[in-house]
Amino acid sequence: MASGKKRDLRVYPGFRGMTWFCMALLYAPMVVITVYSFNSIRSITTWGGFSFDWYVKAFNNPSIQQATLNSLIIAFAAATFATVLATSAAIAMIRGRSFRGQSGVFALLNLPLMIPEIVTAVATLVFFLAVGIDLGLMTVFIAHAVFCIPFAYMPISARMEGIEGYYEEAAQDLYADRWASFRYVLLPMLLPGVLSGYMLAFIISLDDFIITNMVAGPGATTLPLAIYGKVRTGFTPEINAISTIMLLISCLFVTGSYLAGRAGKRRGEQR
Amino acid sequence: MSDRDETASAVEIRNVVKVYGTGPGAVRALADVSLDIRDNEFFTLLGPSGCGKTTLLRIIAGFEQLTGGRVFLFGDEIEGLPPNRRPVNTVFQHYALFPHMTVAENVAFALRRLKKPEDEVRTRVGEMLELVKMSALAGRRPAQLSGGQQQRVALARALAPHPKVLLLDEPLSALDLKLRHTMRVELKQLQEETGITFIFVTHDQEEALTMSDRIAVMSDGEVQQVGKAEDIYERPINRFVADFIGETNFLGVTVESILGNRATCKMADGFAIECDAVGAPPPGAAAHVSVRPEKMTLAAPGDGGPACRVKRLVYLGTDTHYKVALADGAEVTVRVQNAHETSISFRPGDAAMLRFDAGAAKFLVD
Amino acid sequence: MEKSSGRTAGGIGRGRALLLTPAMLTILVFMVAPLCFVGVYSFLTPGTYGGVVWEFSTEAYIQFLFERDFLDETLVFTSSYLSIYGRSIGQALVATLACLAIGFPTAYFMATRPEHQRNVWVFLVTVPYWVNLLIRTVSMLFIIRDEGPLNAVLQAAGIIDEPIRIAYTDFAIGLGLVYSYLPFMVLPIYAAIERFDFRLVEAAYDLYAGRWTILRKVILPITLPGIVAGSLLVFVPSLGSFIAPDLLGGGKHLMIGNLVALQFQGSRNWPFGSAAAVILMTLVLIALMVLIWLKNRNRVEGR
Amino acid sequence: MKLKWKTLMTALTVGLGLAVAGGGGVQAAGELKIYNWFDYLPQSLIDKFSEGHDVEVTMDTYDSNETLLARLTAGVKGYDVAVPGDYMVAILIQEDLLERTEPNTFPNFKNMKADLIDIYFDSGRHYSIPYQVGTTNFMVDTAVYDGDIDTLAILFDPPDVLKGKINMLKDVNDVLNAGLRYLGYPRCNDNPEQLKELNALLAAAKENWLSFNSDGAKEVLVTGDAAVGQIWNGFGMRARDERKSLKYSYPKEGFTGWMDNIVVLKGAPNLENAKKFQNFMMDPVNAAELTNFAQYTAGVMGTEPYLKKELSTAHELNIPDDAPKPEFVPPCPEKVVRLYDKIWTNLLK
Repeated sequence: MASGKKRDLRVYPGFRGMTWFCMALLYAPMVVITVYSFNSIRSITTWGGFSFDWYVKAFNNPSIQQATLNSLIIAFAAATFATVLATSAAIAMIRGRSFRGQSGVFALLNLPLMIPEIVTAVATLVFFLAVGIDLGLMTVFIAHAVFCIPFAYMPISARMEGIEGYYEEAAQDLYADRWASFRYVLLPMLLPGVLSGYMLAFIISLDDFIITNMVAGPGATTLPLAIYGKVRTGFTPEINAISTIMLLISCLFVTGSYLAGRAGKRRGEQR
Repeated sequence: MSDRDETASAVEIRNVVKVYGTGPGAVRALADVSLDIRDNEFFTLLGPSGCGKTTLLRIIAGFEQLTGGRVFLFGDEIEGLPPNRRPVNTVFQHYALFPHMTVAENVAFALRRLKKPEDEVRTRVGEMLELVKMSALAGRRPAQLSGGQQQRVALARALAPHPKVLLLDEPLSALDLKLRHTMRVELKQLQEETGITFIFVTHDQEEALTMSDRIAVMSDGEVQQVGKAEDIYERPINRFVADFIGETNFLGVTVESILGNRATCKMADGFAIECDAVGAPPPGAAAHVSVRPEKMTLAAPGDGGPACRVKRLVYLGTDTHYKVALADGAEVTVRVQNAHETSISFRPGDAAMLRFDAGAAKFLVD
Repeated sequence: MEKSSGRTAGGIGRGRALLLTPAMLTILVFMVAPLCFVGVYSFLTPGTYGGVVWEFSTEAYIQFLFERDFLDETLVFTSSYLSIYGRSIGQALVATLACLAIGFPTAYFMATRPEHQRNVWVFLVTVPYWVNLLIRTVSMLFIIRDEGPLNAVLQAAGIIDEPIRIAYTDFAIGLGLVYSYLPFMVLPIYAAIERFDFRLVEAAYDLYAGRWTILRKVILPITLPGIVAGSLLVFVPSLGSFIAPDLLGGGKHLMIGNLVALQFQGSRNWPFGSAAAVILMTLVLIALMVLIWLKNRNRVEGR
Repeated sequence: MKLKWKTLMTALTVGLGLAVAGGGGVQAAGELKIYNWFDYLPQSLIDKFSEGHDVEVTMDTYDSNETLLARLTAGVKGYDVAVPGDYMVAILIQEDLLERTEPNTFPNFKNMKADLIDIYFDSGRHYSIPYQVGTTNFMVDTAVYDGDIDTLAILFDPPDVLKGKINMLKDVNDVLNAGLRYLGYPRCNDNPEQLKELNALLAAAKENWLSFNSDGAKEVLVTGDAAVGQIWNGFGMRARDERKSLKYSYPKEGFTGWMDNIVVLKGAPNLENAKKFQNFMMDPVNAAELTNFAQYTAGVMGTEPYLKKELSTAHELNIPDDAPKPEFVPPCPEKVVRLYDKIWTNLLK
């Protein structure tokens, strides 16, 4: 190299720019939503002046709070359940030799992805009623858990495919039983995939409308149901206010994970 | 080491068979292998890739199930025990260091699984890192280490829980040449210091010869020959072993007579040579003998040996390799030491004479 | 690797079967069983106000390709549904490619950040998705409309002289789909690149490969599972999506999602809705098979 | 790592715990489960009813009449009261999904507007009482076009300034019925010749339309992207709040009226409370409070003193005397639904 400048081989020109473009694309609407949550008039697109009115309204609206809480509960539960199942399935699918019917199992695991939501929604509703399961939060949870599985499965299995089998063998060789080798070796190595899968499942559940709309029972109104149900009276900045609060909650997660990552790094350096 | 000590078997392998798959697609990896590996021994499984040596190692470690046969560890049958219940540890070919743990955490892994008290763990980790000269880098992650450093950590990690047997799966293959040479010495020292039985898998005959107390040469899922390095080298039992270990020449001969430990054989051009009588067929039979290149020398044409013509030569500093053609056209490699000023040097095309050391030619089984 | 060569597919061990059971059982019971209804429905006769009448009929499938004339009820070939499917698939493909073009560099950039920052990036990609898609899409429409902030910014920057039409175009639909499903591309690819061994890059660089050759010949093939996963996660939902096309593209064309939803709601033709869904499922299944086939072929070639 | 693991598990446990706890827990003497559009009933009214009758009220949400129908025909139980639109009441009665509560015998029935009693879907009001009444029309931005807007020609043969600036509701009935009115043909039409003509009219008109959008019907007008847009009247009024130049049209060819109604679902677990609720909502004070919130029109008399002033004067909510009467379109026979579906699909293919 004539320049003699040390080139970092991992850097590709334009990738950083593309990342910022991606972030701008994702966050531009967030800015609009947040700004209009402080609107003084009942509009999400016309600016009438600054006020906290919609936050006050949201805090005094038990039904929208309940809907938000329902959404979060369902998303936490369904994403966790789906991630656990997907992780165990990914391990079984990828570790070891191929077995008869493996592509069938693969197709089955990804089946929920292939069905238009409205069809899943109607079919699941009919099924629940035929079997005699009472509609409620539980049915929403079940339906969400099912279609979250492939969303969690994909990143986890992608990650799993990249982890050589010898790490687990090494762990077992070093007196780790199956659980310890999973807990101390495979899981930490799998964690980025698990985290991706969990986040995907979480946001998929959080945002689902069509299926929830069909299978929700008494007391199971979620936030998307509330938002779509506002067609009779129109969107108000109250929704923006709730959305902004949700953004704040999620930012707490970001901060938390950053701090945890830093702590982990420091711990690693100390030893 | 006295013969008495060596009789205690660390690992006993009895008629082990391993077949992958079933039906017509089945692959036989091990066919009826039996071995005795003694305590305190540096034992090497040597063979080309696909010969079954790694499979055998994995069977001892517990990663593979047997199709047939039995395996004993210090007299106890271990088949059926999962890897984590066997007091053997493995140094993996790619080290398999846990990337999310520091060097120290890697070394402490087995001790923590065995629920050793934390202060004992710390002491032991310190000792192990000291042993492999890695104490300074205890806080690093594997990705921040060089290949040789990773190798040492892998060793320390496997040795930390005091295994009864250490299994090493081609641990040096990923290192560069110089490092490989240093590590050979270190490994051998380590084995002697710790007194642990090492079972070492390699396809590199030089590695096997320099480090091992005993070597098992494997091919096609079978053990061809077991013995000390000199035995294997000097007395290869068959053509495969002779060819795989070191370099050799095969000559077609007819046995004339056998007297004591010497057999007189006639070469194709009628010249008679003295062969080692072990394994010789009865007089009159045709056979093959193996002659190592360094057991012959080249001399000026004369009556002391068969005539030949120099075809090519490679100068290697300490010695020179000659490729010469015998009268019947057969090619023979001769290694001549450049130790003495008096050695004659030949050029391609020169006529010369082969001179055999007494007993240098050995009969092969096949 | 000695151990993986020459093995034939065999039975599945008990441990692995145990690991697979929960996920498979959940999907079998709560997905496959309900879907059997859908398959059956597609061969029934529609009820007056939704639902089905238990009479066998293939009308739903016939209707997909042929329509009965207004006047004499004769069957005439119709391209209506084919063009709906064609457009949806086209848009989903474009969206998938666009997501890949944006998502791969982003995932790569994320994966090459220092370790303790990476989780933060993962969260950053998903944070916007804590807000409902409908609201986000309405806001996106607000941004890209003629007198919206985007045009204002572009004008102020002197890039354009007068507002360009973005909203209510096919471009807007693409933008909406990309926006809707971008994380589903980024996260699986990130998960794959994150564990990529960059010493391989050094090795390739050592072997005289240029930066972009390395990307194409080394990084892309190794991270392929992530790319495939991401593409599926974008393609399939894009195929059924209709919020972005309706709002951003002006909704002047039906998408598969609209079509199916319409049959279960306004048109109350459950058998046809089911048939449309079965056809969609078949299409996706074919796409999946092709992917698996490609993956296997790659694997064989890689040996 | 440890920290995160624990957080996750805690979140899961708490989440599931709450989910289970959410199922039970009733303190009040009675219960009432309402199935309604979201944000369509003010909290103050819920509280008032709840306190007045010692009833715990829970509300759940749906987004369309069709979702309601699909769920009820599938056999969903547990709700007492729902708020379906006019044609949906007809369907629900026909499908035997409603409880015949005879609201006409309730004390507050005396407040009913006379012209809403003998309505086609529930003549004599044996099942339902009106909740909110509205019309579906379109608005025009008078700053863009200041000609006569009280004609459907604005949608189907627009003046040049409005071409490419028209938003239609993404609803097969709203679009097709407007077209039929423009052509002067009857609703629920199965005349093939007339439908062919309608098909051609729509295909030609679509060239001049910007979009089909229901969710953003208000926003598209307010932002100025569209200068003409089909819209419900209450929505229209809110749109005018944000863009003063918008004007609601009452086309001379006629227009659709709609009415949401409170009905009691078959097998309602809290039948008596549901009946009380129907009666409660016919009280002019309560109806006015609802109307002030939802901003459409009440179905009972005597609300005027309690209404916000702008509601009683709004052009959108008060049909001019010279405009045609709103038409409540009954559900069409199956054959017509299929034909409409075909035209709609063809329009949007």
